[in-house]
Amino acid sequence: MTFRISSEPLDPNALAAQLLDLRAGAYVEFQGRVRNHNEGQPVHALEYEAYTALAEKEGARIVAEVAARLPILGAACIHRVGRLELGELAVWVGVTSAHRAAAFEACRAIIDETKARVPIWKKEHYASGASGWINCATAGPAAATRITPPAPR
Amino acid sequence: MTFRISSEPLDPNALAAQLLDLRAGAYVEFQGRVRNHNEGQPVHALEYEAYTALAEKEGARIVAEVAARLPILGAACIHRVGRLELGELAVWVGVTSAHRAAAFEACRAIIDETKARVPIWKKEHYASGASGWINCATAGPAAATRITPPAPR
Amino acid sequence: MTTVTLHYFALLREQRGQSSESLATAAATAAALYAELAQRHGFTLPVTHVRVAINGEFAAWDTALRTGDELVFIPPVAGG
Amino acid sequence: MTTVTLHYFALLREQRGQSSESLATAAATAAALYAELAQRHGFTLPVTHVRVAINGEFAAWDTALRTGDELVFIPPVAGG
Repeated sequence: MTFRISSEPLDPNALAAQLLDLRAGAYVEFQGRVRNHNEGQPVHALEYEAYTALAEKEGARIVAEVAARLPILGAACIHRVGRLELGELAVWVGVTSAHRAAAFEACRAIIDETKARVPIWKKEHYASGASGWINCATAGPAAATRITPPAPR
Repeated sequence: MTFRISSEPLDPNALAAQLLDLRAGAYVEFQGRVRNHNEGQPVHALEYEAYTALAEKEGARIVAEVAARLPILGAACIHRVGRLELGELAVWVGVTSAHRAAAFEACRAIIDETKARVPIWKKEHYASGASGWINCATAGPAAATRITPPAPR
Repeated sequence: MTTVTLHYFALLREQRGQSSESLATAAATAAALYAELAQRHGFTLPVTHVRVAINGEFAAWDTALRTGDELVFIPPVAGG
Repeated sequence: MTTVTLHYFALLREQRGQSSESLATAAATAAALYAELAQRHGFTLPVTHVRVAINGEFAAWDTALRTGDELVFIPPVAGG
């Protein structure tokens, strides 16, 4: 049972290999990758930032909670930080269990809770040169602060 | 969108690589592997047999049905046949989508429907030397035929 | 009499002792043919646990047999 | 006055213009300190969108500040 923040690129094959278990009939994996668009805007790159100490503490609690609730054999979640290009792996979750229902449910719960609770932030860089911190738009005039126009050159 | 029966070992990394898509923020994978026990009995190996022509036809229908119902970008399911040892990969499902909900739901639906509908059969070889075709136990006296005792040596 | 080809898989292949055969039958439907063969070869699966495919596609048990048909009796599946 | 250390992340780091600072404050609680700093630095996130961590753990906004505390104001998270 692992939760880790990584500033190095993630290798899904190596991560999956660590979960191999002869008792496991089922393995479910989730990969979150940088996609080339968000809400209609072409995305150029992403930047992830984490409050690492608390992120790893909260992430470990999430994995432990899920393992306490569901009959799984192993689970790991690794989240990347730093600047990522299109197609790069931002977050990886792997779960093993004897049967598939628990593996699917646990994998889904770990990524859902991670996105909801773990102090990690994402800044999108758009093809236009603009950028913005996701989820930091606020109602009223402050909403405009979400998207920062490109700096003059 | 692919469904295939394979008599060769499956390489999950190569299979996953074929689904990479810059439009995809989410990738969900399921692996079914030969586990070392079933219903309390130690398992030694498995044998899968398929009615390949109909299996690939029915499998392709499953993938197409799921793709018509859910907003996914790509999906593939490959099922191994032949004799498999403990830990070997028996079935692999991969799904990409813009967002994770559809990828999880589609991956789960494809493996569930595959197990329910595709003409593939599994014979378990137990550590005791006995073997049996899974799901072929029947009520009454016939139940005894499910487990075949080891042949005399 | 109708002459059909049968392919057997899994438990039915083992209980029949071979993978395929051609045979002439008086059975009018797939269901009647299964009953005939179950009796002859001691198939343990009741017809309610078996499906039938005719010419490469799932079919209804009351489908009338025609000479040249290829039939597969499908035991309970267990992929995954 | 209470002397605390602050670490800033993401939007708050950019709006503050630095990653951390030590400061002396008359604010009695984490909430009062956020209000003070939001006013001074023009933080756009209302306190209802922000959480606070004190000494490496999530804390309640009405937690009384003590000298030596390390605080982090946590903007809406967006991992994954």
